[in-house]
Amino acid sequence: MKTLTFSQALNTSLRDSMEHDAKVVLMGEDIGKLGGVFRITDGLQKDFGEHRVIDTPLAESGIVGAAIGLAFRGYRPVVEIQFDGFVYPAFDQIVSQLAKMHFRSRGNVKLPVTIRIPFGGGIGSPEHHSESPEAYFAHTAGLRVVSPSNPQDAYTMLAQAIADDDPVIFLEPKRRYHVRGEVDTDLVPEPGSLYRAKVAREGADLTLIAYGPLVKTALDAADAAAEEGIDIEVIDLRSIEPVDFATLSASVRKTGRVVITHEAGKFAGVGAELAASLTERCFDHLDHAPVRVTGFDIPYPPAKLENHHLPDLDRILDGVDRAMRRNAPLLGEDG
Amino acid sequence: MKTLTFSQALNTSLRDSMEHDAKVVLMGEDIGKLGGVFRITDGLQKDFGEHRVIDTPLAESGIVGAAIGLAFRGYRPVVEIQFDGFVYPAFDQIVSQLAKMHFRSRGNVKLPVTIRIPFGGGIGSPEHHSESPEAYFAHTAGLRVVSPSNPQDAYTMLAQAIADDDPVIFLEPKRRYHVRGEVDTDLVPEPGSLYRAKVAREGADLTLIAYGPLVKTALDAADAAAEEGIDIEVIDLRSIEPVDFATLSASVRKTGRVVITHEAGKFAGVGAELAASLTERCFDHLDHAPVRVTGFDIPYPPAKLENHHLPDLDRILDGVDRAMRRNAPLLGEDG
Amino acid sequence: MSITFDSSTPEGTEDYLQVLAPDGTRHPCPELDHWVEDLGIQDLENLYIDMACIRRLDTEGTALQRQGELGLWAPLLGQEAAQIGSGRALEHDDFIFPSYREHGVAYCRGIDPHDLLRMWRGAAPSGWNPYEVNMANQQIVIGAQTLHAAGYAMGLKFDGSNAAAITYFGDGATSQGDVSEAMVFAASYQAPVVFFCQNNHWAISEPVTRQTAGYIADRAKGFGLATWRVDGNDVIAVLAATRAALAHVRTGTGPAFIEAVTYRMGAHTTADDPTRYRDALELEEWAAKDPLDRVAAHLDSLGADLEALKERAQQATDDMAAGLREAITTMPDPEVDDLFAHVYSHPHPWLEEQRENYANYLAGFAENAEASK
Amino acid sequence: MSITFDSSTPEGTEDYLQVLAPDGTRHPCPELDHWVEDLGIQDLENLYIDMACIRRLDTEGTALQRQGELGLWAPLLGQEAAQIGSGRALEHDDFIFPSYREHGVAYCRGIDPHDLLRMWRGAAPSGWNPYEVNMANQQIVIGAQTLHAAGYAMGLKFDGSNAAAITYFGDGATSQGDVSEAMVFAASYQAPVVFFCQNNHWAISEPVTRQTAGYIADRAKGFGLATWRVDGNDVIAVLAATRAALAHVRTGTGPAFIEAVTYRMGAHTTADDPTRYRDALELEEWAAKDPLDRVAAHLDSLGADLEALKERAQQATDDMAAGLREAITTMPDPEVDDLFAHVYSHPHPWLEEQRENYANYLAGFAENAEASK
Ligand SMILES: Cc1ncc(C[n+]2csc(CCOP(=O)(O)OP(=O)(O)O)c2C)c(N)n1
Ligand SMILES: Cc1ncc(C[n+]2csc(CCOP(=O)(O)OP(=O)(O)O)c2C)c(N)n1
Ligand SMILES: [Mg+2]
Ligand SMILES: [Mg+2]
Repeated sequence: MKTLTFSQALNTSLRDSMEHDAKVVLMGEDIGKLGGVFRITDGLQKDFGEHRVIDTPLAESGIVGAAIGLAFRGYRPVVEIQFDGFVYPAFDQIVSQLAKMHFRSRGNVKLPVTIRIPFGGGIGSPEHHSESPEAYFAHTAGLRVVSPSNPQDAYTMLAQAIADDDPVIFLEPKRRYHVRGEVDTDLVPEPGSLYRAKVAREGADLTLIAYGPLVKTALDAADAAAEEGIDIEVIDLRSIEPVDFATLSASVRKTGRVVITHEAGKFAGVGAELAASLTERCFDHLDHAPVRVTGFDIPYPPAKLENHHLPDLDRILDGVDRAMRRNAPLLGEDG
Repeated sequence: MKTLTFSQALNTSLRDSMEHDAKVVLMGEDIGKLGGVFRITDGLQKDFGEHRVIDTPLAESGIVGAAIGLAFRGYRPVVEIQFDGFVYPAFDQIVSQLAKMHFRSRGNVKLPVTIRIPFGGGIGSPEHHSESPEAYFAHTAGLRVVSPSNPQDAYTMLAQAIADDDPVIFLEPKRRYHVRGEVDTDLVPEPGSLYRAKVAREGADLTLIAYGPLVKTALDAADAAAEEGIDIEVIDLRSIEPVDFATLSASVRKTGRVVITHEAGKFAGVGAELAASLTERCFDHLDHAPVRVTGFDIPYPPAKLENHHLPDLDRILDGVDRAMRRNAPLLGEDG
Repeated sequence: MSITFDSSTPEGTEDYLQVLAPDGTRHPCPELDHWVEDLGIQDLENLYIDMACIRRLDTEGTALQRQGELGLWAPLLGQEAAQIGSGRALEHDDFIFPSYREHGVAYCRGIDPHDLLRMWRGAAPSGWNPYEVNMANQQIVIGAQTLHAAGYAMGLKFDGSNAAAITYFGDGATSQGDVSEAMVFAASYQAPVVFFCQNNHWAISEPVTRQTAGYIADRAKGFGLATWRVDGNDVIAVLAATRAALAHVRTGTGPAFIEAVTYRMGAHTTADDPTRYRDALELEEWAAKDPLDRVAAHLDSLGADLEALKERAQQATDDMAAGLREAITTMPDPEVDDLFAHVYSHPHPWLEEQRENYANYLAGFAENAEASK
Repeated sequence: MSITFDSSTPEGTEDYLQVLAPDGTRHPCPELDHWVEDLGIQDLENLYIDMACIRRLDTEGTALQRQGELGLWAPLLGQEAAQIGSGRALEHDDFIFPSYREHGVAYCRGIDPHDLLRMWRGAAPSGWNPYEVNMANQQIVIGAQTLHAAGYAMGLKFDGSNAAAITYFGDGATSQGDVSEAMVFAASYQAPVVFFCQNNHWAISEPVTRQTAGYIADRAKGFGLATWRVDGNDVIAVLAATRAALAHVRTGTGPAFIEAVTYRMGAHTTADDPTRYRDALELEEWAAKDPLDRVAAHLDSLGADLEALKERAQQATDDMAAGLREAITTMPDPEVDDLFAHVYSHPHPWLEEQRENYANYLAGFAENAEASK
């Protein structure tokens, strides 16, 4: 067991995967000498050389397209997209190539490409640096999409994503990079566990679903609610695609109430799918419609307004109040 | 009143908009002499010249980016993307530029760009020619997304989209291009009507929501259900973003049952939002969870399998049976 | 045996390298001759037969589409020299990233007729297993494959392999950002990849002048690529340039680019009607530059037995046609399960649910039909 | 009055056009001289003061970020000549599509300090109204703005306007597909747009050699653009080349490209630490090529009153600094309603709902706080 920050856990995980498998190569802008703008690849080029830690030209479609070519050749590329908002130039290569190649080639071509994206807001950045693009990828058949919420998961899930034969979009909650936690690097994860949700806190009254950056906020909200006598079960989704509906449904059947939270906009976001699917799967157990507490349906706002945009403890509690059908004095989300 | 095919209605609408406003220019691949691969712009270059009907280089990001520049200069570009699957190279320009410029410029820069996309399947094409990308755009704040289902709407809604000061993604159900219908080109639409849903058939037992290509299928399904004594209300969504929740909620409050159908994959599709929102808005009126009848969550399959993939009358009826909690012998969708 | 040639000044050559004039006279080409010194009459005859075969393949493809056996076909008529010349320059280990029109290159790889037609029939998303023939499946998104080739070639370089990658694309594709980015990547890592552009003068209805005012080859030079602009209807020139380009990239000093100037004699695809946008005169002009005729004329001038050659060609093309017909008549329709089979490489729980539910739905349907008999 | 110059051979000039050597000697440059014939001492002094002002602007920006007044700042130190030389060549009607680093160009447009800083403070998504100053808001997505410039210039051409568009971007941006596509579009329609590339040698931590082995300017030539490669630290050369390029594009015969070879003396942004990836020696080398020093030296050699000039500069830069400080201290924080205000240009029913609900939520919060007092 070591105490590592979230970013150190990622760095260690990359290092271990590279040591374990010579076909693992890293690609991205500024990931070499600089170690990436978030230093996630710090020191790796020095130790593994320029052919394993590849500073690329400034072109995201090129990066993902070249990664696909490397995967064709038997490599296992791990791509870093510098910020969430810069993944869109690569969208065509991700959606029409990376996601579809296995299907297109009738299973002959596997593309074990991992695309790491520091995502989400809360760090006071200008436009394009705080996006939450997960719904685009989750809606795209052929991709798997995961997001760790703590250093241990950061370590384990990244190693699992890299080892996975399917393309994986790996979303890193950038505002949690500095969070510290215990990390067991010897842990041998169960096969398939990458795609399992985790009950991060047990509770009887209401199921609160979060992923990535908001898991911590959700846990804080659950603590606060406990003081008011509401016993919240917090689920860390971990895998956004596939969603672990078994774990989610079991919780909802128990509690009868659901609140879902994410930073991304509400309309046709991942929360919509969770709400719709859980309604389908657990309709007779529901005491209230699933409640979504999300970012607004607006372009990511300037830094001085982001605290209004991002769901926080109070807005989550407001959602909880509505799901409990309490005569909530606070009415934050549209119903 | 004229009898026009869906594509003639679009062609006439473009012509009328161009005559009405000299700033309207068309841009796209092969839209000039060829009149577009679907002939929607047939004859327009001959009549309006090469500067109003602009054959572009083969580069979709370029097309949308240049359209943005033209809009900056006061033009009102109408872009044709040749097929749905070829819009992704333009994704960055659409999502990070077109959608966000009005917000970025604090309302100073309006980008009245219409992006026409022939979308959906059913025409026996190879890969990338049958996609339904609407959820990507609907999830993107700053865009408006509409889809007509019949020649009259094709005519009217396209004119309205072009006249709108916001960017509009205009999805044309390509397999309905040959459908004929009465078109009143003198009709003066009510302001804002572009974003209103239409009750295409009244009914008391269940609300069936469709848009674009599946409206016809939905109406057929309603006729078939009527023979079995189920009175279905069919709603043609028309506008996917914004959704006209007022019309939808009114219907659902009346019927208590909802089936939503689209060709796109189910996971995090537009149907998820409709199901989640209608559950939020009408929970106490619902007798059953909203049912989604959609394409599978797979890359669009080869032509010989597309009839399995696309929701048809039988699959919609199966969904209706489930929503009615009939002991349905057919169980098609996952619940 | 090597062939001697007429050393008179080439006539009517354009701004590209040519070895064999349209009338079949061979003239010196210092840049290319070295690369085809080894070519004997036999080799030329084989190239001729190859071109005849893929022309027949193309005719059959078009016919099969007309008969409703294929959903679509993209003709290669007129581009036989570009595809055979380059395809025959490749080593087995070289890896090909094609677009959708390279049936001739696929033929060079010995791809089975079933596998060639499967995709065009709409029976499967693609045909062959890329790793069995070292050729990726067709690419429909214009230009996307060029990046895959660049990445693959980076891998070759990291591996210390002597193989090369080659990617095919059209004149229209040169406008796509991906193609420019592919050149940037290839140049930046000096990756062993040949960019092979078939400038067939049209991107559906748009003439090449819509994509570029100058030469496509010059654009590649600007990206720092070693560049050849060749007569794409001259199979010897194409073979030579491709060999030269491959040799260049194998040195590890950087990628190469070939612009093969040719012409799409047919429609863009069977869904296209080129009379709407192009001149019959242009077609005639290019018919006079036919890639097969000039090889036949040249072989004639060398005293080859043309009659025997044409007989051999007839036999080979008839065999080809028979194989294609047989493939179509024996090709099974896809299974419903193919919808779900390869979306992921390992199970995905709720997609599995969709598969099962749909199977149950179909089974219920069948039961119902049974019951109502 | 026009200035005469030393006609000795330029020393140490690289493969670019230069008018003013780093030591301040002016030498002949047949390609450029014509374009700056009109420049008198007064003009040179003004250029010097402009450069001093934007250098000060930059110093202040960096300082304000350190003090927490700005969220971020992108320094332009070292690129004063490139920005002033080009900015001062523009006519009022010419429209600018910048990246995020062109504070100097914004200064040339007379943009108000509030408007310059608003975005960097995190108080608004952007600053000025583009139509008031004929300059688009900053662009953060690398290369995206070049297409907007191409499209805008197509519009200028359709309108028969005599104005031009100009777009700024970096060396790193040249790898982006959008920039290549922008050149394709501009060339295809002969649109009056100048592509102005500030090759400051670095894209964050990546040297320009990662993006291209050859000259960036050569890449533009391959796309058929009229191209100038100039010493980007020589304000006269930049001014001349930009005038030449603008004159060229105004003829309607096609777009132009300028590679201004310069150097980013500071960090990429205030969030960056360049010591991790670059050599102090390189910095020293470039410090010797300072854009301001050479103008001062040149003016000195012309007998200008340097002391008076520096005093004027001091006054101007102090005014500039005071204006910036004042702007920051008086800048209001954004309103909650700004979140929703400009997402669409006309009402959007359920976004309106979100706005109202959130307002109610906040009001409830305030009430609660009130109640619990
Ligand atoms: C990204 C993308 N945009 C548009 C299309 C539609 N399309 C198919 S082929 C084609 C023209 C291609 O021309 P070229 O590159 O010259 O190749 P050729 O067909 O002549 O072989 C177009 C526009 C596509 N397949 N992909
Ligand atoms: C599409 C995109 N990818 C990545 C980034 C992150 N990024 C910001 S600036 C920069 C380097 C730009 O270098 P260059 O074009 O040379 O301009 P300079 O910063 O030197 O002025 C990068 C990679 C971005 N803003 N946009
Ligand atoms: Mg072509
Ligand atoms: Mg730079």
